[in-house]
Amino acid sequence: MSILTVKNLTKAFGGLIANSDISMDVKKGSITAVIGPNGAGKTTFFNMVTGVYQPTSGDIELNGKSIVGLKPHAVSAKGISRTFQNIRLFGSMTVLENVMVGMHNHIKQGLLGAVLDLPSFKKQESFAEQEAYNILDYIGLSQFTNEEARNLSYGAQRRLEIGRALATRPQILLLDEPAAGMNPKETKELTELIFKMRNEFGLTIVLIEHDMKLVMEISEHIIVLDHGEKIAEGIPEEIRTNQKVIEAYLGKSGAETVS
Amino acid sequence: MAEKILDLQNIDTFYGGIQALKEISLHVDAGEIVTLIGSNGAGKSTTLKTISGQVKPKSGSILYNGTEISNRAPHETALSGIAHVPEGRRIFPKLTVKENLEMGAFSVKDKRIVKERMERVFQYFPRIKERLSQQGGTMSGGEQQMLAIGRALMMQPKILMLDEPSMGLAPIIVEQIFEIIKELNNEGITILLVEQNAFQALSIADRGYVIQNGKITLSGLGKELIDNEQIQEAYLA
Amino acid sequence: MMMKNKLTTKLEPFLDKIKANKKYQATLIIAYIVLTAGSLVLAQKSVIAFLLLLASLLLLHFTGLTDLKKWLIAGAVLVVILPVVASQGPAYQSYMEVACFVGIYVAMALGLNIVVGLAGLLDLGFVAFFAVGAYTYGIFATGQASKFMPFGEFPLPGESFWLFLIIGGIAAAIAGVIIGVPVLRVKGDYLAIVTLGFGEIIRIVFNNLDRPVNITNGAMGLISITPPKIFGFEFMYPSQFYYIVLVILVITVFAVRRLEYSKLGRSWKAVRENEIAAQAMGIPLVRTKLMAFAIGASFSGVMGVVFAAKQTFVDPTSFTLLESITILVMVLLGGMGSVPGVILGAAIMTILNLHVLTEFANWLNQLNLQGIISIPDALSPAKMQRFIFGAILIGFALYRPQGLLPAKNPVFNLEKLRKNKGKISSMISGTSQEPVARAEEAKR
Amino acid sequence: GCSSSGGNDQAGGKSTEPSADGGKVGSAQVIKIATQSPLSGGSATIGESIKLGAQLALEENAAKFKELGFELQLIPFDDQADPKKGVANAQLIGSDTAILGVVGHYNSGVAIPSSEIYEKYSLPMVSPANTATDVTDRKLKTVNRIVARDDFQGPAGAEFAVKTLGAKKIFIIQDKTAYGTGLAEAFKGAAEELGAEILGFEGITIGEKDFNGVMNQVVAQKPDMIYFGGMYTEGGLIIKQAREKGFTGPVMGGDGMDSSTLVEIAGNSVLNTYITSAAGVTTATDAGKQFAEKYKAKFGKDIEGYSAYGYDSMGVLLQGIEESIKANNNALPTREQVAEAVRNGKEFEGVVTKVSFDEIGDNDYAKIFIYKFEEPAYPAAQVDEVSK
Amino acid sequence: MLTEVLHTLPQVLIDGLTLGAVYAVVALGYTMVYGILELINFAHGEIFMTGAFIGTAMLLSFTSLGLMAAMPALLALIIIILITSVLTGLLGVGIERVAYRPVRNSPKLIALITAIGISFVLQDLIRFITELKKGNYILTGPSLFTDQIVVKTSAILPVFSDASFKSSFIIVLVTAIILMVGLDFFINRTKWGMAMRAVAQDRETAALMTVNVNRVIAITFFVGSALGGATGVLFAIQYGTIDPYIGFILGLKAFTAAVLGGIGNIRGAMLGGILIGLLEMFAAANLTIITNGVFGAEYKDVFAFAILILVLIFKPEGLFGKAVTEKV
Ligand SMILES: Nc1ncnc2c1ncn2[C@@H]1O[C@H](COP(=O)(O)OP(=O)(O)OP(=O)(O)O)[C@@H](O)[C@H]1O
Ligand SMILES: Nc1ncnc2c1ncn2[C@@H]1O[C@H](COP(=O)(O)OP(=O)(O)OP(=O)(O)O)[C@@H](O)[C@H]1O
Ligand SMILES: CC(C)C[C@H](N)C(=O)O
Ligand SMILES: [Mg+2]
Ligand SMILES: [Mg+2]
Repeated sequence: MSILTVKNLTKAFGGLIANSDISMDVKKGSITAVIGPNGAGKTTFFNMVTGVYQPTSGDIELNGKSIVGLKPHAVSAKGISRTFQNIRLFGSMTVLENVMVGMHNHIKQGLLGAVLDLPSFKKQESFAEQEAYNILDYIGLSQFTNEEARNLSYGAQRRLEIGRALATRPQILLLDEPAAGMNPKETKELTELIFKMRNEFGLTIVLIEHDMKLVMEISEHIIVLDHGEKIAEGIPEEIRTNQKVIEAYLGKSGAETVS
Repeated sequence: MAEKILDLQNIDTFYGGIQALKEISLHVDAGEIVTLIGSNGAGKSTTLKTISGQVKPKSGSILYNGTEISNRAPHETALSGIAHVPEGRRIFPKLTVKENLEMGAFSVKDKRIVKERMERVFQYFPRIKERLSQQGGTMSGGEQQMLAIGRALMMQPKILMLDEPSMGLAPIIVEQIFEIIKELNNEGITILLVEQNAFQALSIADRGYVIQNGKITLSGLGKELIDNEQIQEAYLA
Repeated sequence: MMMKNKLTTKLEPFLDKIKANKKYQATLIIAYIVLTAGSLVLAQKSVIAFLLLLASLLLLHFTGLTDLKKWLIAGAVLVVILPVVASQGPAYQSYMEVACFVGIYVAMALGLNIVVGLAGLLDLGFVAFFAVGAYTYGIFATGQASKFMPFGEFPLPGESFWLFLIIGGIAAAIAGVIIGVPVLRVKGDYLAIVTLGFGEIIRIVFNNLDRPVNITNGAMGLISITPPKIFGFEFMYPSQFYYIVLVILVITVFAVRRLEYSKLGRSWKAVRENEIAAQAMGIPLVRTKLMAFAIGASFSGVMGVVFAAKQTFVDPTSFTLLESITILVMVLLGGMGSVPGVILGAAIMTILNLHVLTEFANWLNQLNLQGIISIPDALSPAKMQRFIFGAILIGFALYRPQGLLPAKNPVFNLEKLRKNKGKISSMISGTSQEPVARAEEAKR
Repeated sequence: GCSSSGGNDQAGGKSTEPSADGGKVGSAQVIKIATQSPLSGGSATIGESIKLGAQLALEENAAKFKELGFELQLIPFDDQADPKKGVANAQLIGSDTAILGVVGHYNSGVAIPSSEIYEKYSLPMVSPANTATDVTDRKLKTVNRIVARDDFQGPAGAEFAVKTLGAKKIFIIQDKTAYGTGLAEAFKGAAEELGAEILGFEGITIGEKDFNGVMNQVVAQKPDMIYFGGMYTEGGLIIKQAREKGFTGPVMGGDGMDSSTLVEIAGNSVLNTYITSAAGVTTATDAGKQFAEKYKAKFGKDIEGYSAYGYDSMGVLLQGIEESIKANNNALPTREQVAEAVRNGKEFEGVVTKVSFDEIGDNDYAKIFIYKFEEPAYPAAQVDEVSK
Repeated sequence: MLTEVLHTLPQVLIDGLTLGAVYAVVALGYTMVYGILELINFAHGEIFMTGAFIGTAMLLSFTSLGLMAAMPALLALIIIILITSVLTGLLGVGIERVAYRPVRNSPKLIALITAIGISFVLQDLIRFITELKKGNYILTGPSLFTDQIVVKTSAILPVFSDASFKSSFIIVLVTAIILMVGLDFFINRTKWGMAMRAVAQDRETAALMTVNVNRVIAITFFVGSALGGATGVLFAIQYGTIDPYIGFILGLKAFTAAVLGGIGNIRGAMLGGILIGLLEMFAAANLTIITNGVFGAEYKDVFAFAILILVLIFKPEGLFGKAVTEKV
């Protein structure tokens, strides 16, 4: 059953067509990879799904209902969460607070309750703290709970972004180059985390990645973009040997690593 | 034997109270490719920044052709022939591609020389020539990386320091970049390469250092390190 | 050098002891309060003694006492000790006047702190909300309202003041939203200039709204504003207003602190840090920013009402751009986003501006008059206040660029969190769908 | 250092006790008089002259009070021409119980709110310069002034403009301050009553230097005369820019333009400018000349238009205090007593004006003087004098 | 109504252009510094003011030394403008060194405090010096270039009335245009200009390109402050009378102009300045007529600010600014 359906999606920036007539289905609970050369339009695609950009034309449906036109925060509330290619943490807030922000829609607090410090407010707060800590523990960052997010190393920051996204209780998690800047060992740990999240929570995961090892290992379905267009789609084995993909993206040695 | 063109001795570098480099000692011989590998936050970028003067070491010395350069301001270090291609490329987004290149040759007064050097860059990166009047920030990731290296080459450096040039790039581009690095080295430029992509880095490097938590933990010839078990386990997975 | 070393080595164990022992701290702070209070009684009119007594609150902030104890001691100082001690001499009202202004500015600065410090929206027209509050009460507590209101009897009696505290706050909040809606499209320094423009517009309009309908009485201002009254008691002197200010201030501080560590406070900070990511986490941008504008403005509006009642006079000259800038400087100087910092910043700036510099100038003037020293006229200290003030600002900024008491992040109790560690409950209990079911389905 | 609040610390605690460190005067009780005027900012020169005039009067009376057993002290305050500052100072003044009276202010906009505070403390104030109607129209017991009111000054100007100068079409500009607007309104009302047509009533922004926008309106409407309600800084520029635009008719303004700086700014354009002022020429009388000499000898400066008004205000105030001391059997009087005595002061002979306060504190003898700039030099020549 | 507006229009345009030209050049200074440091240099207005005082003081002493009679007035003016520019330029460099550089790596807004501090200090310093020399701080310079030149605009359209201007207007306008064109050339066509832009975008990386960042910033301040000082002289010539507080009011307008044009953009600042000048002048001359007396000239600033706000709401990056949509 498909959870996310994209129909003829097009995005133009002035004269530049960043996404052109893209259609795809993402199966519920699957891990899907979106790959393609730099500038192919992968991040742009994510941006449209999450409401950051409005499509020029086409439709995006979540569980059969269109989410085009929704503001990013509303998309988040519908259950789509994401990480960013260029890390966007709340740098001077603590690691725990970053995750707590992610729980925004799941904390019920009124203005008055907060100002008057009502018991219900306190309860909500301590629930949120504990929950956020549990998430940190899950992604392996609990030792940094009270650190400022900006002081974390690059890899830890990428993980924290995932944790924060998890806190919004998503149905679909979009990861934009989660392994960028990680070495093979760290990439491996990340791969495990992604699998674990999918398996334990039934999350649907869509990821953009240039690390072919990770992509081929993890994804059940791969979509290849080039110059804004979808040039191929299929299971890893198909993509690996697709001549178009090798030419545009993988290159000789890329194809070697992969196979 | 080739002489040490760059020699770091017992470098300690701090960010505020946090010590990022602990007694780092390493050297680069003229004409070598040396690579520095290590996990996130190990201190690779900090090492390069310390060399180029962006952060000042608290103690230790950096000898460049035998001269102490650890107190120099970044622009002075650059003037003396050490080019640093920073992490994340750092193209000037609102300057045109041509202006970005010209910035690389900022210290050169003679316009003819600038022109000559630019032609050389075009030989390595024909793509750049097609995009001269485009704004730097609108280039795709791979193009930006090429521009960043090209910009550094405009300085005609003796040493080229590259900080994770393959990050975020499509495999096909990564392949090209490593080719170019080899080519540059063949032309006589000494290279200090920081990479996550340990396998590829070590396979083109003459020598390599492994840095962990701000300390050098291993060093050796590139080929040796590839076969080293510890490295196999930690970085080559 | 040697001397210093010896001294510090001797002192160190002593200091460590103090640091470790809360009882020591409590005793010391109480001794300090008694000492300064005593010296204020003896040396009435001594600004230094007065300031030292106030400084006890700062010291208190640094002690390791529990919050409750801090509040209790601060309460004792502010409610009882300070007024009683100050009332022993002729400078009583002037001390209380300064104290009132400190309170007024602290509340305003705390309001602006929400906008600038927490939500990261640079506002250069903040005094406009103060003006809205002041005029709201001013217009109805003088005969002015009868000039354009077809019904009702004006001025309203002093009892209405209490209601107007709320009305003024709401009016300012509404003004905040009205200004906010169009303004929020612009960012950063553009926002600064737009808010500045709005601030100026409001001031100029107040200055000119005596024609065609006389609403604000224009440049002439509103005179003889009815003083607050309760159970027949009329508030006339600063020493009486002091308590009104104090109560409002305590509420404000408490509210701000609570808000800061609530969902809304986190949302503000998240928006400040990264708008795009904040939105992606489900935070509605416009609503969150408008809340900051409205809540920040409302503190200012409430204090505007108090200001009008206290001065018994409002006119547009009290609401200039310079005033907005001063409030902003209070926030920056104290430490953006830091409640104790902003309180300190506002207190220092107000006391400096209103009291210390004036007194210093008076003092030098007196010496000049008595021929003890001779200062050229152009250099007369009264005239050099701006210079001194400017120099002090630069000094502060260079000395503490992060602000006097920089903002701190909340520190969560790791032990407790670790002890209660469990599964991620929300993912288990699910929102729209049971994760287990989801997982099942995923495997299929 | 300034370990104590300077200035105010000579006197001991409460005024009933002997002074704590009486210094020179042994056991004499201290009576303090405050002045409030702008000692910094644009009107500092005039503010200073008010203070110095008051100081001179105080020092001349010191011996007399010493005989009564009191030491007089002057406490000058700087109101910075800012209402908020004036009010804050007024609190300070009011709370110092040794202070029995205030001489001030210069700007009505400051005097009005500050006097609300004086009233609370029953502290009498005598104003040497404030002309706005609201100063006394609030009927406060403590507020008095020795100069004329704007609803006297404005009409006096209007009458002169319409009757003597024959102006039928007048363009009015004002600076949107409490003083400027008030005066301009008063002028406007009177001029309209006298049959003149008001072509425009425009506001400008103080501090700015370019008034060509309004001037274009003026020139397009071709008035016989321009009236400006405001201060000399803007007034000078308005005159100059009007002349540059080719306006040759008379320009008229109020006491705010009564300053030598007006001539400096406007230069030759100042010719054919008229000003009404509440201040007369001090040196017109012998007493005035003597005062000017004394002043010069003491402070090394020439008098300003308001020096003598400061002097006379202090004189009236001290007369009130003296009377209330006597009425109180040589004991220190209360502020209420002083306030009452000051208000009741009749037929005081000052150097520039006689003073008798009416029931709201206005001076029965206040006059308006009209001057014309016949050459670009200050002071201008007096062309008329109007009494009530 | 329309005829009345048209009647004065030529004159309003000329007066607006004069004021606008002054705003524009001061706005250039704001925009330059902002463009490089993202710092609202609040003290720029005071540098302008200082320039006005230095210029007037020199004019006065030239006159009293008889130098004015010895050479053509225009030559004297050029000399004075040059000297003033150098002096205020150095002042700007000094301010940067003392008050901005030390806080360059601190939170961005902290520089606002030092800037305000510098403003106060400069205001009082100039006030003090003037007052010491002269007794009060309002300074009026000698009248120069006051010949009225009449433009027969009525010949173009009969509804227009003739307009006139002082010859100083031409000087103001010509200088403003020269300064703008020069600056535009400097920033966009020279190597140092390119370095400035590079420093503006990424200081650290610029340093890696052998650019001495401190020097570039100093040059920026020098040029910006020299412009401010030069404009101060022009202002003093045009309006005759100055005081230490002109910088605050004018600085506010000029900064508004810079924002209107799109801060950081040279041509935008110029256009914004002239636009604000024209708007203000137009409003002061015509608001009463247009609104039938409901709003008078006193609303001119409301009018100007309202237009600014409207523009920014529909074009949040200013007229010439490039939309900086953050790449997500
Ligand atoms: N806001 C924008 N305005 C204009 N052009 C844009 C914008 N965002 C993206 N683009 C352009 O759209 C194209 C696709 O960009 P996108 O970021 O989606 O690429 P990508 O596939 O994510 O590449 P990479 O792998 O390098 O991240 C690029 O040419 C980019 O320059
Ligand atoms: N500006 C800074 N302020 C404080 N700490 C920093 C700063 N930059 C780096 N660090 C810390 O210094 C350490 C070394 O960082 P560095 O950037 O050199 O690592 P790296 O090896 O380059 O890692 P990566 O692969 O993530 O780029 C890390 O712990 C990092 O958190
Ligand atoms: C401002 C001065 C000209 C004094 C004026 N008469 C007033 O009452 O304000
Ligand atoms: Mg991308
Ligand atoms: Mg790095």
